[in-house]
Amino acid sequence: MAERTYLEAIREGIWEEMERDGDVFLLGEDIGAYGGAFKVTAGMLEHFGERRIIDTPLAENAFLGAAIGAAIMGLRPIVELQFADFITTAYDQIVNYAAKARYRWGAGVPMVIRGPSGGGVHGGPFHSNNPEMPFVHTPGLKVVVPASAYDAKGLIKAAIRDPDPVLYFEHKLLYRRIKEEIPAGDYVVPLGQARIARVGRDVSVITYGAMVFVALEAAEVLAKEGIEAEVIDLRCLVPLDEEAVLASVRKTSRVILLHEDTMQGGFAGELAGRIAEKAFESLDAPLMRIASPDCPVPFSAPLEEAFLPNAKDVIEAARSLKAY
Amino acid sequence: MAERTYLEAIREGIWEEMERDGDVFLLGEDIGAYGGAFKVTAGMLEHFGERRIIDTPLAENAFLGAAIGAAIMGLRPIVELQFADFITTAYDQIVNYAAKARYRWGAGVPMVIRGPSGGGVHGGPFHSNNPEMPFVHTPGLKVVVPASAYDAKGLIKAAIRDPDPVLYFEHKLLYRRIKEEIPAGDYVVPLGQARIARVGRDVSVITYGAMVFVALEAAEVLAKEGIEAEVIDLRCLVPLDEEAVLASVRKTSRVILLHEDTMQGGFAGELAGRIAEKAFESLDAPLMRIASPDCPVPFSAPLEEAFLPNAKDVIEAARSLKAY
Amino acid sequence: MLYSMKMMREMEHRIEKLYRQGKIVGGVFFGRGQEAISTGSAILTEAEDAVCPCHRDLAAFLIRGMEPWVIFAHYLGRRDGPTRGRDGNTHMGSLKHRIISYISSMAAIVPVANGVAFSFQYRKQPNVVLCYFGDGATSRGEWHEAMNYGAVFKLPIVYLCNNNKYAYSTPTQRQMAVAHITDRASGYGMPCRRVDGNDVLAVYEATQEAILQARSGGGPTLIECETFRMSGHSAHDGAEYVPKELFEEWAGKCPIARFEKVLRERGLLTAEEIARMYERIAEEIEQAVQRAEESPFPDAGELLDGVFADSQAKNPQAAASPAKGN
Amino acid sequence: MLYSMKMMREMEHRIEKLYRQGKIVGGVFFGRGQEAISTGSAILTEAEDAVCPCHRDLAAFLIRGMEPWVIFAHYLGRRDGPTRGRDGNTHMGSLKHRIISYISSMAAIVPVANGVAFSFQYRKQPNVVLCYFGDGATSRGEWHEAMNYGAVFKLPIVYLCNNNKYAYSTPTQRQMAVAHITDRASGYGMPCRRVDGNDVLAVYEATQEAILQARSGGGPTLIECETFRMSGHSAHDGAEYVPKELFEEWAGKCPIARFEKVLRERGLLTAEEIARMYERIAEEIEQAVQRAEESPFPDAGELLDGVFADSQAKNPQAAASPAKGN
Ligand SMILES: Cc1ncc(C[n+]2csc(CCOP(=O)(O)OP(=O)(O)O)c2C)c(N)n1
Ligand SMILES: Cc1ncc(C[n+]2csc(CCOP(=O)(O)OP(=O)(O)O)c2C)c(N)n1
Ligand SMILES: [Mg+2]
Ligand SMILES: [Mg+2]
Repeated sequence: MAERTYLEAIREGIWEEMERDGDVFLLGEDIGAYGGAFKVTAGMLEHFGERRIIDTPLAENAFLGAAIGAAIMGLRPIVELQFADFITTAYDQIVNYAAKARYRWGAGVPMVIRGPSGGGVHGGPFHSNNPEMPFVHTPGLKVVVPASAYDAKGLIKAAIRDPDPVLYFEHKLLYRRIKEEIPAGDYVVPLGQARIARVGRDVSVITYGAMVFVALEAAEVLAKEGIEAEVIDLRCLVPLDEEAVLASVRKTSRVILLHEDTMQGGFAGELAGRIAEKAFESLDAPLMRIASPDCPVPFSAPLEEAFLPNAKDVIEAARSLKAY
Repeated sequence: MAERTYLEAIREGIWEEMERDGDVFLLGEDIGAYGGAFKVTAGMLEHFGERRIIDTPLAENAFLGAAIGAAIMGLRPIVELQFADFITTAYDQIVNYAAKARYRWGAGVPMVIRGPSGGGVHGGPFHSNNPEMPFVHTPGLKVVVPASAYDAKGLIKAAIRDPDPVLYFEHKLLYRRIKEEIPAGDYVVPLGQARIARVGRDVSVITYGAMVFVALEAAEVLAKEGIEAEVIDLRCLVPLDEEAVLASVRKTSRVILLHEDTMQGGFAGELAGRIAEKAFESLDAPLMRIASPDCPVPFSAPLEEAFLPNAKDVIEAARSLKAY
Repeated sequence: MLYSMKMMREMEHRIEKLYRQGKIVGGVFFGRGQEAISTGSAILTEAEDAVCPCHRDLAAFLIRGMEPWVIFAHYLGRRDGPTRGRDGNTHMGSLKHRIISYISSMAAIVPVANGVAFSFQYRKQPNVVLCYFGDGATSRGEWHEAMNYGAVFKLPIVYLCNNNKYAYSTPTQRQMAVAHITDRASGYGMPCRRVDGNDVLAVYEATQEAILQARSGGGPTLIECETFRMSGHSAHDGAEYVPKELFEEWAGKCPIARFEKVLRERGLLTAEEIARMYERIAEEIEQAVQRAEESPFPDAGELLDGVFADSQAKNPQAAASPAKGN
Repeated sequence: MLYSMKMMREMEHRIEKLYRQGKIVGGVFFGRGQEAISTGSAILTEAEDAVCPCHRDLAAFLIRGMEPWVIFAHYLGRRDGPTRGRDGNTHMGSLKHRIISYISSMAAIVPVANGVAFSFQYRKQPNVVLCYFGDGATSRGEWHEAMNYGAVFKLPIVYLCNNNKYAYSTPTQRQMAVAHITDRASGYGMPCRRVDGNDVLAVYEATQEAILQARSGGGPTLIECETFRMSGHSAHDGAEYVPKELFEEWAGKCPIARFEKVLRERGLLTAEEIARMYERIAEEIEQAVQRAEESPFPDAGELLDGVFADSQAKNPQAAASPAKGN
């Protein structure tokens, strides 16, 4: 066991995979000498050399496309986006090339696209986004959203080994804020398995990413009031561990769907659809969705604070569900 | 009144708005002499001239960006995408520039982005897409999905006059397949008002676009079995006429959410979220979502047929809800 | 090369006929008059090289070994096509043949082709990629990003632009304010060549030189092949916007007739031999169409196969994996 | 012009200080050493012209009339900034001042700037747009699409590239295989100029000529201003990857010191007058910061205002609508 931050866990996972498999290499902006905007790749250029740690021109289509071509030929590229927000600039390559190649002509695209997402650091409208939904909605892509250092390492390894294109969205607020004891060597967290972050019987809070901590914070408070919240950390949005979700719903009969991404068309809707189809009988109260309101992520501290869902929101929702 | 196809209704709506307002102009590929890939703009170059009907280079970022800049200066651009699928190539301009400008610095972007979407014509994975969801999920954008000639004309006019960026997704299967008597002159269908396409009391089918016809076809059959389906044509996804949806749900207590777009992360989820939050008490049975399965739109006829939702799917769902 | 060009020409005629008969659905595109480009270049590839053809490069598929009946099966949406009916017209790819499928978004293949070239560089394999696109595609940003990227990393790739003077209905002078695609190469620091794209030998020579350079680590070349689209944009486009004289002018430059003449003049083939070759082609095509029409349609039960690896069925027409673990 | 350059320099120093004090949050970018570029060009704009500054062009905001206190209020996330606290650092725009805000995606502003120029052309107004971007941004596809588009339509726009030798940590020779940004202009068929970007008069002259051409319907020009980024990429970047000698070399080329010298040598300003101007600037800045700090933070209740037009509150700092119906 070794103590690692979330960021270090990601680095360690990539590092070990690069040691293990010579076909794994990195592409991105300023990931070499500079070690990346958030220093996830610090030290890698020195260790692995320019052949495998590649600083690219400022051209997301060019390097994402290059990664796709290399992956089709059997290499295992990992692409860093300096901010996950910029994924919008290479959107077509991802949803039309990478996602459809296997289905269309059997060409697998084993690549990982990773980068810092999420708000809470005053990044404003272009550096705080949660870009998961368009990719969740694109058949052929997998979407991973780790919330702990343990998962960050185990999931990046699973993502690198996966035969299909995986989007791996790191939450920048967690990079240095969480630190855990994690196993020193090789382990994998399989894609598509949710985690019960806290066991409870009264209400299920189904969430992912940084919001797991908001849910846990709320659960602490609720426990003192005698409301035992179960917190489900989805870990992957695609493939989704639907069974884990439904099992928790059947157990608690009261459900809060929580995410940092904005509400309309957000993942809570997808969960609501599945639950209302498949666990309708188990529900004792309306579903409640908690998400950021439908506006761009604002910069100024009081606005961003009002924007992001917080423990208070969850606590109030749980109380009202309990009282229902 | 005059008989018009869906396509003619769109053309007429644009034409009248261009006559009315000299600030309205068109940008796109092959829309001039050629009249557009589907001939929506046929005759416009001759009538309005090169100043207002502008053939662009094959560069969606360039012409969408140009439309945004012109709109910021108060012009009223309408951009044609040759196929709505290609919206993926200018994604960043839309979701980061157009959608956020007003919120960020008060700069309104009164523009319309329109183009043929949807399947059923053997267009394959790149010419059959229903691209609405990422835009539904982007605060600051409006999304219009007309299903009738009447609405096609009334909604394109509302979209052109709207002060915000509007995505107007035409369904290419309807272009020449539907023909209606519509009012000859000026009328507007306001954005954000759903339409009851058929009144019923037993089950609500909430849908939009070409699937309205699938729902109506199913309703005919169901009526013979004594099941009266109410068909709600949403017309706009943003702004959504939530009241109309909830009213129908309260009336029928049984709900089918139907769309042609793929299931995971599709609009049915958003509807499910709203209904399970706000009309939970009214529901007498699980929600049922019917949508295309999660794969790219296949080309070959038997595959595409299996892919697209059809009346049989709706009929079976309605029967099972009725029996619940 | 005459065989490939003629085969391409005649197959496309046959495809058009099947389309008009309603047997091929969707849309179809032809490289009529442009056969010299994919032929004169792809013919130079070695087994482990790769090609990224676009929608007017049918000869590249043939030269890389994709059989005519498989191609017809593809157009007809049958299970034996390289996409098993998932995609249509020129959207074909096959790992086995090292044919990397383009996608509809024009020029999106160019960054991907770079990645294929990169894999050769990374693995120190002496191979090259031929990447094809049209004049209109060079207006797109991805094209620019990819050209720059290829030059910066000196990738083993040859970029082949067919300048057929139109992008759909839009003539090149409305696509760009320069006269030639090659005017753009100077912005990337890569060599360029402009050749008569209707002269298969000129295409051959320019590509040969570019391949040599790419194989020896000298990086990419941009080759502009001047040609003309002797059809509408797709089979449903009558091309009324093209001045008649242009069609007439370019009809006189038919790459097949020209190469026939060269072969006859140099005494390499007699008129008779050519006629026999053409007969054989006609026969082969009829057999191929027949075999393709015997291929079954895909079954609705296959609909979800291969969205992800764990549900992928084997496809003998395309599936040979180029490397471990893929 | 000396005033603008010095004001920009000192405001950015003050912004850095506020950032280090934790009063400004997020990230901040400086145009240190590059002040001559936005100054020598924006100074030429007329009231109805428009500018599209990027993240190292603070002087363009000042010259267009955005008041220093408003700018500080913006950086501090206050309600009186032109974005009312919705956005930070150099993401400022104001219709009133005809300053079109860039967005973070590098070069995404260039197509939009074309659209602003198009509106002048469409309305037959004799105005021009100045559009700014960095060397790294020219690797992006949108830049290419926009340059081509501007040339094809002969838009009234001037493209100003600050080539400060780095894109974040990446030196230009890793961004491109050519020596100069101007090498690219030939691919678009537009004239280009390369000037010493640390010489405000050189920037002025080149821009003047380009504006003249644009106003008279002659279309766009690409101007490359050679300069150097005398800071890290942003305030949290120590720029260890930049060789010390480069900083030393370029410190000797400070555009402010150089212009001071010119003014003194030509007898236009005495050393004393300059010193007094600088004192005045220092005072103005302190007053501006004070006024900005008095501006309230936005209220949480405003969060959803202005996502759409029907919920938009009036903002006196930016809201003047340029035309009817917007
Ligand atoms: C991004 C994108 N926009 C629009 C289209 C529609 N489209 C298909 S082919 C074509 C013209 C292509 O012209 P060119 O690159 O010159 O190739 P050609 O057809 O002439 O061989 C257009 C506009 C597309 N496929 N992709
Ligand atoms: C599309 C995109 N990718 C990545 C980034 C992250 N980023 C911000 S500034 C920058 C470097 C910009 O370099 P350049 O254009 O030369 O401008 P400079 O900062 O040197 O003035 C990068 C990579 C971005 N803003 N946009
Ligand atoms: Mg062409
Ligand atoms: Mg730079």
